[in-house]
Amino acid sequence: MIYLTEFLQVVIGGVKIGAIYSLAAIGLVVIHKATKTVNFAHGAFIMLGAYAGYFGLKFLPYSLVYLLVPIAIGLIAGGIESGVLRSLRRADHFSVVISTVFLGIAIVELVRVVYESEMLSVSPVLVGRPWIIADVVLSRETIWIGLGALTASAIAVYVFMRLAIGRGMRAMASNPRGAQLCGYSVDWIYGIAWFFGGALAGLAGLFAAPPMGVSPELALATLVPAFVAAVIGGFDSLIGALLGGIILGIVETLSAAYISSAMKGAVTFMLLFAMLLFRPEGLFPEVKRRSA
Amino acid sequence: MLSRVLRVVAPSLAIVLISLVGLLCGTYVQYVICIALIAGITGASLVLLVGLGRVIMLATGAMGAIGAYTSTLFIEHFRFPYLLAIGVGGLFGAFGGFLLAIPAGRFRGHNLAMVTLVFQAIAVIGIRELPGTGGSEGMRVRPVQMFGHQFNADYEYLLLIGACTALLAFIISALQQGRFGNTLKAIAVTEIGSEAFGINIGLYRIVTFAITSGCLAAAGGLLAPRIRILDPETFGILASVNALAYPIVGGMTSVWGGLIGGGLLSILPEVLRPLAEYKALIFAVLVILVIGFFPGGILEMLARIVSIARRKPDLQPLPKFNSRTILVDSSTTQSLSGVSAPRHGPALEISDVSVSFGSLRAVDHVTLGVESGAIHGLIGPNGAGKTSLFNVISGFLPPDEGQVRFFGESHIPGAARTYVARGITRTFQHVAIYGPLSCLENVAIGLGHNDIIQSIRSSFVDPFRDPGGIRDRQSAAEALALVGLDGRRHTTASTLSLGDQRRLEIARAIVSRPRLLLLDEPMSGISLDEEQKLLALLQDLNARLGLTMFLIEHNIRFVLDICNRLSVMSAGQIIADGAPKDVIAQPGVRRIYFGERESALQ
Amino acid sequence: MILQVKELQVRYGSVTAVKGVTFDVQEGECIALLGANGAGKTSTVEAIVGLIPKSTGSVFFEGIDISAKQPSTIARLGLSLVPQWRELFPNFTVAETLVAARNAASRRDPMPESYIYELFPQLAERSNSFAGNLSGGEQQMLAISRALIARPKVLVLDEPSAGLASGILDSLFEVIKKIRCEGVSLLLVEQNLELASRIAQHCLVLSVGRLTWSGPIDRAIHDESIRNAYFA
Amino acid sequence: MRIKAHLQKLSRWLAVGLTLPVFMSGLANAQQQGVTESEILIGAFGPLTGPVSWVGSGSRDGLALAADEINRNGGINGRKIRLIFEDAVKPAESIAAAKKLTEQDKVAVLILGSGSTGAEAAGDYLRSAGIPSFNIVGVTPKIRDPFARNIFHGASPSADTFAQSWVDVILGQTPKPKKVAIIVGSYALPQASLKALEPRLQAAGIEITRTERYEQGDKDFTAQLLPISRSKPDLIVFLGHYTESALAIKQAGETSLAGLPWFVGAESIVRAFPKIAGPNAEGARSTWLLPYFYTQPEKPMQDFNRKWTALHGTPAEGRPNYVDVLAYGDMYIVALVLRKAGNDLSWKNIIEAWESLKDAKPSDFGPYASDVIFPEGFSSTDHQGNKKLIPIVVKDGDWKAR
Repeated sequence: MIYLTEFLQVVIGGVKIGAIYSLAAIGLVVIHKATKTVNFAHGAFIMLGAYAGYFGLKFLPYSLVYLLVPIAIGLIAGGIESGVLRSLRRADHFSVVISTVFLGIAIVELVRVVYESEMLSVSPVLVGRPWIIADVVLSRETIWIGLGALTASAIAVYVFMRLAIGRGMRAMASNPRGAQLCGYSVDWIYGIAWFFGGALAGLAGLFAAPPMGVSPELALATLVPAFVAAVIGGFDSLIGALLGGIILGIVETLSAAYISSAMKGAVTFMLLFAMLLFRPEGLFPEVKRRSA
Repeated sequence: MLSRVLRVVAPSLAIVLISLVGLLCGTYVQYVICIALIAGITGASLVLLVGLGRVIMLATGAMGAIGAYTSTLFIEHFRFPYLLAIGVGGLFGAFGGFLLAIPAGRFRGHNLAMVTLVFQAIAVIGIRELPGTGGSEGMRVRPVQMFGHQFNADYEYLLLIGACTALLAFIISALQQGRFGNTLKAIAVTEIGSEAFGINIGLYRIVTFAITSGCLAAAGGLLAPRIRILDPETFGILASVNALAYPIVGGMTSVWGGLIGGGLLSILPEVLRPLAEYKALIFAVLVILVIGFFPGGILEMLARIVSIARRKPDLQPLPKFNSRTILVDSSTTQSLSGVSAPRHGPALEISDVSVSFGSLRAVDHVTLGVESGAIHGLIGPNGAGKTSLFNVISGFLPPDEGQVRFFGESHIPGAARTYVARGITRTFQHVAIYGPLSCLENVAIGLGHNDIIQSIRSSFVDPFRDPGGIRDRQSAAEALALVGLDGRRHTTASTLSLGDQRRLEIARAIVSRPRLLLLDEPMSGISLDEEQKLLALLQDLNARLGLTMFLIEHNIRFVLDICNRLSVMSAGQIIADGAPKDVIAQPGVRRIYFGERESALQ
Repeated sequence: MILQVKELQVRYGSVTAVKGVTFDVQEGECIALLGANGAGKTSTVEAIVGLIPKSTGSVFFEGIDISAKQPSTIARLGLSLVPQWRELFPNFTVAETLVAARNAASRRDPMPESYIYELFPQLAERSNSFAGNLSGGEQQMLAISRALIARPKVLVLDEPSAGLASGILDSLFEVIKKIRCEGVSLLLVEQNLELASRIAQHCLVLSVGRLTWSGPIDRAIHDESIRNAYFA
Repeated sequence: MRIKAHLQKLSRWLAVGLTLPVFMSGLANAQQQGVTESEILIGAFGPLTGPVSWVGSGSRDGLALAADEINRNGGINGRKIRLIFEDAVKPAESIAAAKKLTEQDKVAVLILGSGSTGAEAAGDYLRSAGIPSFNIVGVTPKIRDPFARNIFHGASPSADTFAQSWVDVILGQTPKPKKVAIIVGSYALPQASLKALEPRLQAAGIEITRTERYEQGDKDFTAQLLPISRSKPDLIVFLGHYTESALAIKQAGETSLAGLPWFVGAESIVRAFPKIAGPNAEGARSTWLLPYFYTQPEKPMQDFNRKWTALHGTPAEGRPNYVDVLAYGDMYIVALVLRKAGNDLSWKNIIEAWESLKDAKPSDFGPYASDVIFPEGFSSTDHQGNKKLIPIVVKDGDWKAR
């Protein structure tokens, strides 16, 4: 049945795009897990990562770029948290969320003003002939991005579950007053959480640059799917973000292939709507305990 | 009366004034004023939903699109007159708001923002795919035809849009400054404090969504002829985000904030023409600065500069009350005590009620009776389960097992909203008054006449003829006089001292002539001398109105003075019940307060 | 003098919960802060460790002015609080809670877990279960261990007896007495006079935000006027 | 190097902003609108922000380059050109910009440097305002009909002319394709081109096997490429922006469609297209509205590149683009019209001079001008300046106009 190979090809296309959505969602979930705020400027950080990757690759080898860019974007995100958002934190949650929306727009417009060009191209890391398995084409780029998403989420899970910093962030998320009594300073933990989220956004930008091109529009193109993937995963679970992204990618590509391309956008939002209505805690809810 | 009318009509007058002044300027400036007025109305309608309702609304563009496309299509295909088409567009928008509000009832914060963004995206995709809307290439809009005359010149459009926006401004201003707006402010400050006085929070949210979306759609309809081509891009997500900035920059608490924010921010690109490339950046940075340093927006800046004198007390001729006469003269108290004449039989029966949180059993098979007309106290150390039991009684916490009956009727658990109508009201440990509202407005809400239709109707009618308003305000003033806050009718509640705030809560709780008053730690944080005054007030109310009272309290001296029945609770169970003097003497009670050794020495 | 509090005032909006409290704690001493509910005990101690903002007044710890310091810095200096309702991390296991608590030790070397499990054998059995699933008594033990593991110089306990059945209280206060002998200065906030008298020698009585009496605890227990003030 | 260019631009705009009110007062007594003894005021607008900012900045810089060159060589009949460029993309902004330039700044001629729905809305206004206007970018029919005496169209032919030229190129392919698949964006410009192209392809007896749509800004085209590969076309037409076509062609290279010939719309004829699309773009065809592609060695093109860099500094990636080139050329067309209209620069006279302009090219104005556009001709019933489109193909990784 020739349609099976086609179906598999669509699914693989969906996995490739889904892996990018997962990468974008993980950083969003990290920041939300520790600070209970959703960073609407996350898409702008991903775009910054892509631009930093484009300029970095002009002077540095891949290995250095994939190391330095996430750190640089992380520092920017941490700086924004301690500089702009810390004073806002005293205000109510409402204005913090809104300020991240306009922060994202400010970053995108700043980049559009400083670097006027239309779209920049970044050549993929793994170059070469794609593998053909039962005439289903598996390009190296798909594998590279899939691997990237897996390693990024592995790093995020390791840091969160094993490292002291991760424990501090989980403690702050679970009970801020109790965490402070254990010597974790709110400002330090929030700064680290935003640095870590920003670094993951930078990494997502690097992986998204070759397939999606480097342009200011990358910000919105990654923010909405990242949010939907995070909601599918349950917004507090890193594994959920990884799987949520893949699921979203596949569902989107299938609906575009078999229904109509306009449906792709609509399906993303229908999925989000359904998740919010029927499973707000997401498919992979973090272990929740009713505290006494 | 006059100053209330003026305050409600002022925004519309301002719009009419601007339009008239606009007639003198050049046609380009007139065009800019039209766009600014429409943006102002968009900001003003968002004040209701974003400012008062605290909803992060990202579907403003979609609502505008519904209004613009619906009105244009009705004019094209069904030959509707322009104003009627705008009205129909508004209705479609209101329906859109209604659809958006149903799921929005369950979400808060960023999830709610995402629900509105979902609506925005689906609406824009829907409009582009619908046949007859010209898709992404846009749809041409014919100039306005009214009374056989075709509008061409800018000044004609300026007058038309000026009149329509003035009307919309009046609607929004009346709602925002009237009973409806007050109720929204109350909900925003304290949801439990509103639920307890019969405010249906879910319904208010849905109606606010519908009204705001209806106005946004009408504004979209007004904009359509001025931009000649309708395309989905004009009403895209960027339009929603920019519109969200209008109430934030202008000031979220009043219709003026929306008008000023919308007007100025829509003129900004014209002023920034020389710096065109940077205008989006400047806009975003400006909003962040306002959120960071002027949370109150331009309004707060103006208020701080002009430091408007505190609101003058209202000079309405209300019948003069003297608190002494109220208590002595039976004729005036007649109207007060008519409803709650003391009847025999138990006012409150708690049978075998249990509640547990995870592994902790907070209330363990409690059975308790409160006689009608009594002042029944419940004491016990921290963590004894008093508050959990109180929340079960006041309908905020459904019990795991057991039954609560009021005056013989069985009680539907959890329906706190129905309590006011059934003559049961409460006060709160951490005073849950409506800070931004005046004392009179706080107590008026206590009356419980808070169903949605009534509050909308009185928002429009009160400033002019206000028949209902007089009776409500009269009984509210009576209640304020009863608790000794007669001179503070128009002071903002948040500026009162704690003692006065407690009095205000009591006034709010008694204005609806309840049969049973539940008091949650009325003395917490109260100074010694204030305690005596509140004690006297509560005793008076119980004696004069035959008002049964059930209270939980830590201050044992106060409990011994006021209560005629006392129960003691420890570790989820009632361990003593009866007259206060002998209950305190029981060894079991002294042990839980002073510990084992002490009773041995006794 | 390891802890000094001068003219401490705490205000929530129009409510002044603590109206100018002054006292100090000597090295190795145990002081009980007594008073009826709503007297302002919790507000006082939470203001001292910085969890809630102070309106006026200053606090000195080992001579350093910690009035403006963050609660996390104060905890790392060695002044740790066991909060009134324990404030544990529900999705942390007992073991992980203790590992997280070592973070407050900063330069001091934290206590080994074995010592904690010795103090509270019940916790040893439950070391892998989630804090949210522990009973009331076990949660209180874990909360105390969390504050203890960083070897604090002053331990503040805010109503350890609250919400616990009387059976558990005896063994709990035995452990607190043992902790006292390790040389840790204690500030015990308690509503129950008898339990407090088992550990503290000196006590302060707080009523409606003001210190109304201070002196040896035995006199406080028998003195009728103090008990009435207590009831005030 | 970029920051300096920005500060320079910033200071120049501030200067314009401040002097404007002063300048306006002096205009009141001019006998014709926008004309004084020493200056002719020309207004223009286009998108400087947002996703299509490359169109607006192309128009602005191209027009400024020509104006500067004309002014340095004595201007038009002794008068210098003063250009005011306003940022606008959406309908509301475009009408506001057009009204400001026409009614407040009182410019003599207005140039539409934008192709979006904004330009259509402004066109609607200009038709009633009557000011001589020059649409140099927009292809959509909405600007062209209903026909207006005061609106002229420059180097960009109409969507129908484009479509006809595409059909000719597609038919000219050897072997002649019989089955064609189309991938088209769901936004304004591609939809307009599709409406013009589809009937002509069917008329030419070519079977359209599949028409696949995609969303603006899409990056992944698996969903579109698959049904197309199943329909076994001889050639694929891609209507949309180069950032989308390049990615689609690159991804097609990794599927069974590799090696199949492609036909792309005008928006894909940019330097970055072959780079992003990679080897599979070799042989991709389109039609081009200018005589040369930027990278071609011919003298006018190289002179233009040199002059552009001299005035605007080292270009960002992708600049100068085709809008820069046609804006430069069309400014010379306006200069020729104004020179021909002589001293009486009333709207009526300008329009008459414009309609009598035949076979005009920049070098007619002065030898220093570079002939980088096709000659343009107008008449009282035909306001379309250029109708000529030549085939262009990707050879050895770059576009080559034949």
